Amino acid sequence: MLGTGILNGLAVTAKNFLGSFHDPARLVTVEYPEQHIPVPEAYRNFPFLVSESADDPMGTLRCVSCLTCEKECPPQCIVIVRSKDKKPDATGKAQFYPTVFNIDTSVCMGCQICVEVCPFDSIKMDKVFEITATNRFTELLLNREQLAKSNAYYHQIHPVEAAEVDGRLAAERLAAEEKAKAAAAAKAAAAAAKPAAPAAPAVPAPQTPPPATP
Amino acid sequence: METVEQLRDRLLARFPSAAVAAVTNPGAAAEHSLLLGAAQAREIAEFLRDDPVLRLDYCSNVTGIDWPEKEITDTVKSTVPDPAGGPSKVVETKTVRVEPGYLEAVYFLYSMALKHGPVIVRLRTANRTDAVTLPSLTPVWRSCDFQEREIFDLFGIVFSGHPDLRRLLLWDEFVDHPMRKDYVEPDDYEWEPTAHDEVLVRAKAHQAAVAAAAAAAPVPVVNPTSSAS
Amino acid sequence: MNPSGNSCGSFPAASPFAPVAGPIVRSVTDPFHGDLLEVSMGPQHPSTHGVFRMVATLDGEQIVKLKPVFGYLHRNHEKIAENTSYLASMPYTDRLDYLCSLSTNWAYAFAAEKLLGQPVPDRAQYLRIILAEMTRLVNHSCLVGFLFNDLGTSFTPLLYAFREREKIIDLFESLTGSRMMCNYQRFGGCRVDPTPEWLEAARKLVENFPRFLDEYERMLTGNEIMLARTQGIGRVNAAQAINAGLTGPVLRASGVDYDLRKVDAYGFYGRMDFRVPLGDHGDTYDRYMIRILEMRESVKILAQAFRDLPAGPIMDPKAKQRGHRPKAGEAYGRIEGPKGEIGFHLISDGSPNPYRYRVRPPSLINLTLLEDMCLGHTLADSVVILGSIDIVLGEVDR
Amino acid sequence: MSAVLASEPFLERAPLELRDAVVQLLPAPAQWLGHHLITILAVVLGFSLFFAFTTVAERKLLGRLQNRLGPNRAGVPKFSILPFHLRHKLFGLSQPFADAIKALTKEDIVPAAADKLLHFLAPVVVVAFSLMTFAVLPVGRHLVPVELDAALLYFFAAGCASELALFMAGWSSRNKYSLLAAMRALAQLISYELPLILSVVPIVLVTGTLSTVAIVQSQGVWSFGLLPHWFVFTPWGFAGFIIFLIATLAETNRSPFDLPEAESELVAGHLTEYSGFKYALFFMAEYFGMTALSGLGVTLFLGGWQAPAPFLEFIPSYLWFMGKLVGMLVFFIWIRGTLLRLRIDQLTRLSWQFLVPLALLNVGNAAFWSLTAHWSGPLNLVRWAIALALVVTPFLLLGRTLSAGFAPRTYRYAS
Repeated sequence: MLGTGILNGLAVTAKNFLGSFHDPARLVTVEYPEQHIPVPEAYRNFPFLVSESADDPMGTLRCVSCLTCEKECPPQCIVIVRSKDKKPDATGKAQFYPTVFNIDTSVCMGCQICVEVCPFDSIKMDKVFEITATNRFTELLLNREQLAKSNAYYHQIHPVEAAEVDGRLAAERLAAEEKAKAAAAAKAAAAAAKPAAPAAPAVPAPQTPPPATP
Repeated sequence: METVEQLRDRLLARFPSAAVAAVTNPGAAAEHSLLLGAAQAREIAEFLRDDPVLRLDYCSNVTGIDWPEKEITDTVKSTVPDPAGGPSKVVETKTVRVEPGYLEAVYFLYSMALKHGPVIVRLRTANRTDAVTLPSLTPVWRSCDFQEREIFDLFGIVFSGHPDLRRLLLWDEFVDHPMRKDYVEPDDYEWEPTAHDEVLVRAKAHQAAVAAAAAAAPVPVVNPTSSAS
Repeated sequence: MNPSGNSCGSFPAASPFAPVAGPIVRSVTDPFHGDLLEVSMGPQHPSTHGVFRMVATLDGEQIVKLKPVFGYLHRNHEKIAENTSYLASMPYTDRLDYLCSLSTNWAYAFAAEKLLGQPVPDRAQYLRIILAEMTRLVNHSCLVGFLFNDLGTSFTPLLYAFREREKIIDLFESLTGSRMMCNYQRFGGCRVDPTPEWLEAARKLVENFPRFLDEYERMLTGNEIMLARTQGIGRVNAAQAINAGLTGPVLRASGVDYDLRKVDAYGFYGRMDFRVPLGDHGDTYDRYMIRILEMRESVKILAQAFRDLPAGPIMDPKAKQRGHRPKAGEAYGRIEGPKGEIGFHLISDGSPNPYRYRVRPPSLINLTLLEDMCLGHTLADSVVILGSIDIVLGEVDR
Repeated sequence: MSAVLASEPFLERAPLELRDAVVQLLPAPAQWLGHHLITILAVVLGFSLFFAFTTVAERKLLGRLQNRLGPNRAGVPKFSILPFHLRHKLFGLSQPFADAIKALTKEDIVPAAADKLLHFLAPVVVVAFSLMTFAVLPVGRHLVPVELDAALLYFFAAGCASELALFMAGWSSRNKYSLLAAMRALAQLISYELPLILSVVPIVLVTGTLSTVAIVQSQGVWSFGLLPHWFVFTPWGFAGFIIFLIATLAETNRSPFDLPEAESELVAGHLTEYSGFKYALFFMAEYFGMTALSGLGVTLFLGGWQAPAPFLEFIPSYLWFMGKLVGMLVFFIWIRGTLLRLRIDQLTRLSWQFLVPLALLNVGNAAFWSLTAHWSGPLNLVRWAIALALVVTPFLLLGRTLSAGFAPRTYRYAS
C-alpha cells in the first residue's frame, strides 16, 4: 500500500529519537572541548625527537643525523644539518648530531615514514593534536629545541611501544658493552702477552635512561 | 589465452601490412605487450575487441609514458693488428648516438565476457616534438575517453579521432605538458618562507626578474597625486 | 552545431557504444520556446562531492547536454610519485581515495610487489582482506548516506551511516594510528600486527553491522519517494557499461558479472566464500542496492577472515623495508576497490624512484558515462546519478 | 467587558484583561487605536517568539532524530560579574537570539546585476503576507484578532501571496539557481493551492460557514462526555486532514517538498543571493507560513482551542491551541528528518493525479455525511461504513496507479 514505506521510515527515525535519550549507542556525540575521547596508543600526529634525558635534551638526542628520514620523507618537510664534530651517544660511541633539525609541520602529513626508516629509534610520533598558530610560516616550522622531547614523555604517550624500544636499545647497548668488553679482554690478553703494557682502562658504562613514569 | 607471440602472429596474418611487434617485459611481472604501428592500430583494436576468441571488450587503463632522447655511448672494441708486427692492439671506438625519444600510450585490455587478460597494447609516436599524433582508441573503447584526454593534457600526445580532445586536468591556457621528463616547473611560486630554500631562492629570483622587467619597460607612470585630484 | 548537443563526432554511426544523443533541442529562435539555460554545477556546489563541476545545459529542467569539468583538485600525484622513492608514495596513495585509504594502499602494494617479485605472508594476506573489506563497509555506508543527501533528506541517513562508519574508523585509528590516512600496507606485508583485543573488537563490530543495514533498509529502501526518485533513473546497459570501462558496483548494477575478487582472485580472495550481487536495470536504485548487498557479502567475508586468520609474521622477513630498487620492467596491479578497479601501473628503470607511476582511477573512468546517464533526466536527477556513481575527487583529479 | 467574558475563569480572560487595562490608560479617543495596536503587537510579538523557539526546537529535534545533540552552546554570555548559577548554557535556548544578532550584523550583499528594488521587496512582502494570515486564527476562546465572516477566504488569499514573493526573490536575484527555484515555487503554488482549498471545502460544506470561530465552536461537542467531535475523527475529515497536511508541507516548502530551496540541487534556490537579515526574513516567513497553516489545520480539523475532553477545560483554551500547534509542528519536523525530496514532475503529479481527485471525492463524501446527518442507530454504522469506503477505496486505487512501476526489487547473484 502506498505510504507504508514512509511510515516505516518514520518509525525508524522515531526509534532513533527515543533511543538518543537512553541508548548511548544512539547518541554518539562527544562535547569536545569539555570531553575528550582518549586517543589510542597507535595514534600519530607529528614527529618529535627523542632525547634520553629531559634535563639536557640537546645533549642527549638520539638522532645521529644520518639523514635517512630527510631522504625518505614523502613531502620533504625535514631539513637536517649534520654537525662537524662528534659527540658520544647513549652507547658511548662517538656520533654526529644534528645542528639543525627542522620539521615544517605545515607540510608534514604525519605519515610515520620517518619513524619507520629511522635506524636509531630517535624520531617518534607525537600525540598532541591541539596545535594552533597564527602564522603558518614561522610558528609551524619546528626546530630542534621544539621537537626534542624526553624518553619519559615517549613512555607516557606510547607505553607499550616505548618499552619495546627501550628493551631493544638496552639489548643493543648490552651487546655493544659486551663487544667492548670482549675487545678490552682481547686487548688485555694482547697486553698480557706484552708484559710491559699497562692494563686497559675500563670503558665507563653509559647512564641507563630513567625508568618510565607514565 | 594466447601468448603475446601467438597473438602477434595471428594479427600479422590478419593484417599483413600492419606493424606488430612483441615487447618483452624483463621485470618480475613478465607481462609482455604488443607494439602496434599507429597506421592500423584502430582496425587492430576493433579486431581485438570483436574477435570471438579474444573479445577484449574492456580497456582498463591507458598509461602515457615519456621516453626522452637518450645519449647512448656504444663502445666497440676492435683488434687492430699492429702494422709493425707486434702484438695486436685493442682499440676502443666510442660512438655516441642519440636514441630518438618518443611518447608512448599503453592500453591494458581485458575481456569481461571471457574473463581473461590482460593484453597490453603499446602505441608509440615518432618523436616527442612534432610527430606526436596517435590514433585514438576512444571510438573502440569509450573508457579511453578521459584517459586519452589526460595523456593529451599531461604528455602532449594528440589522439586523432578523439571525439572531444581537450585538456582534462589543467586549464586550457596551460602551455606545457607537465608529465614529460624534461618539464621545467615555472618559477613564479608564491613567496613562501618554508624550509625549502631552493624554492625560496627561485621565487625571489623570479620576483627580481619581474621587477627588473617592469622597471625596464616604458610603462607610463601614473602620478598618484594627480589621479587623486 | 550538432543538433543533439552531443559530440559523437568520430564514432561510427552504427556503433552500439556511441554516446547516446540527447533529446532534440528545439530551436532557440522558436518564439514559443525560451532559451536553453546553461547551469554550472560546481566546483562549489553542495552535491558535487568535492570540487567537481558539471556544466549542464537545461531545457526547462531537462538536461540536454552535460559536460564534466575536472582538475580543480589536480596536484599531479603521478609526477610527485615519480620524484620520490617507492615507499614514500605509499602515504600519498592514502590521499587518492581518502575514504578508503586501506584499499588504495593495497592496490599500490600489490602492484609494487608484482614489480619486485615480492611474496606476502599468509597472515598479512588475511589482514589485507580484513582491512579492505572493512574499508568497503566504510565507503559504501558513506556512499549510501551521501546519496540520500543528494536525494534531499536532511542529513538523517547520512548521520546514521556516519555513526556506523565512525566505529570502524576508530578501529582503523587504533590499529594504524590514523583514521583516514592509514598508510598501512608495505611491500611484502603490513605495518602493524593487530592485537587479539583489536581483532575481537573488530569481529564484534562486523557481526553487529547487519543490524544497522536492516534498520537502514527499513528506513529507506521501501520508501515510495526513494523508489520514485531512483528507479529508472540514469540507466546504463551492460554493453555500454563494459565499453565505457565502468567498474565496481556501478558495473555490476548493470548486470555484468565482473568482480576482480572473483576474476583475479588476488590475495586470498580465492579462499573466501561470497557471492556477487548483480542488478538488472542499471539504474540508480540498482546501484544503491548493489552496495547494500555488497556490504552484506563483505560482512560474510570478514567473518571468514576473522575465523581463518593464521598466526605468523605479517611481513616477509626477506622484504626490504626501504630503498627499493626493482629491476627494470613494468607491472600493472589492480584490485577491486570499493569504487571499482583501482590499478597501479609501475615502470621501473632500476632506479630507486619509479620511472612511471600511473594510477587507474575508478572514479574518473566511471564518470565516462555521466552525460549519457543524465541526458533526458532533470537537474535534480543529475546530482543523484552523480551521487550513485560514487566519486572521490582526490582520485578523479589526482 | 461583556458578561460572557466575566463568567470565564481568570486564566481564560487574563490576556484580554491585560489588554483592557492598558487601553484604559490611554485617552478615550485613542482607545480604539490602542486596542488594535495591542492586538497586532501581541500577534506579531507572540508569533515571532514562537518562531524563534520553533527554530531551536527544530534543530534540537532533528539533532535527536539524527543521534546528535543539536545546538546546546548559546546561553547567557559568561560575564564574570554574573553569579555562577546565572552563567548557564540554558540548553542552547538562546540560540535564536544569537542567530538573530548574527543575521543582523552580517553584510547584506546584493548582486550587481540584481533588480535591486524587487530584491529588497521580496523578503518584506513574504513576511508581511505570512503575518497577515494570523489575523483570523482563533487562538483562544476569546482571542481572535479579527473576527471575519469570510475568514477562510481571507486566509487563503493572504497565504498564497507568499509564493509570489518567492518568485520575486528568485527572479530579481539574476541567478540561474534562483530562477529555477522561482519557477519551481510557482509550479508548486499552482499545484498545491487547489488540494489545499479542496481539503477545506468539506468543512465549509458541513458547517455552512467560512468563519473560523464558528467552525471551532461547531467542534465543541463530545460523545459520552469523552470523545470530541473534531472533524479529524470523521472519515471525510481524516482524509481531508491528511490532504491538508500534505498540501501544507508543499505550500510552506517543507521537506519533502522543499524544491525551491533544494540545497542539494539548487544550492539554496531562491535564497542563493540573499544574506544577512534578508535571508533571516525568508527563514522567518517560512516558519510563519508553517505556523499559520498548522494553526488553520488545528482550527479546522483538530477542534481549534477546544479541549479534548470536557473535564480538561480548566486548562485555558489558548494553551490547548498552542499545544496542538506544537504537536503539528513536531510532526512536520519529524517528517523533515525522515523523508527525501520529490522531483518537480513527481510533485505536480502527486497533486494533480492523486490529491486533487481524492479531495474532490472527499467533498462528495462530506456532502453524503451532511445529508445523512439524521441517520441513527444501525443506520449510523452504515453511514460510517459508506463514508470509510469512500475514503479508502479511492486511496487504494489511486495509490496503485501512482506507485505503478515502482517496487522494491529482488536481486540475483553471479553463479
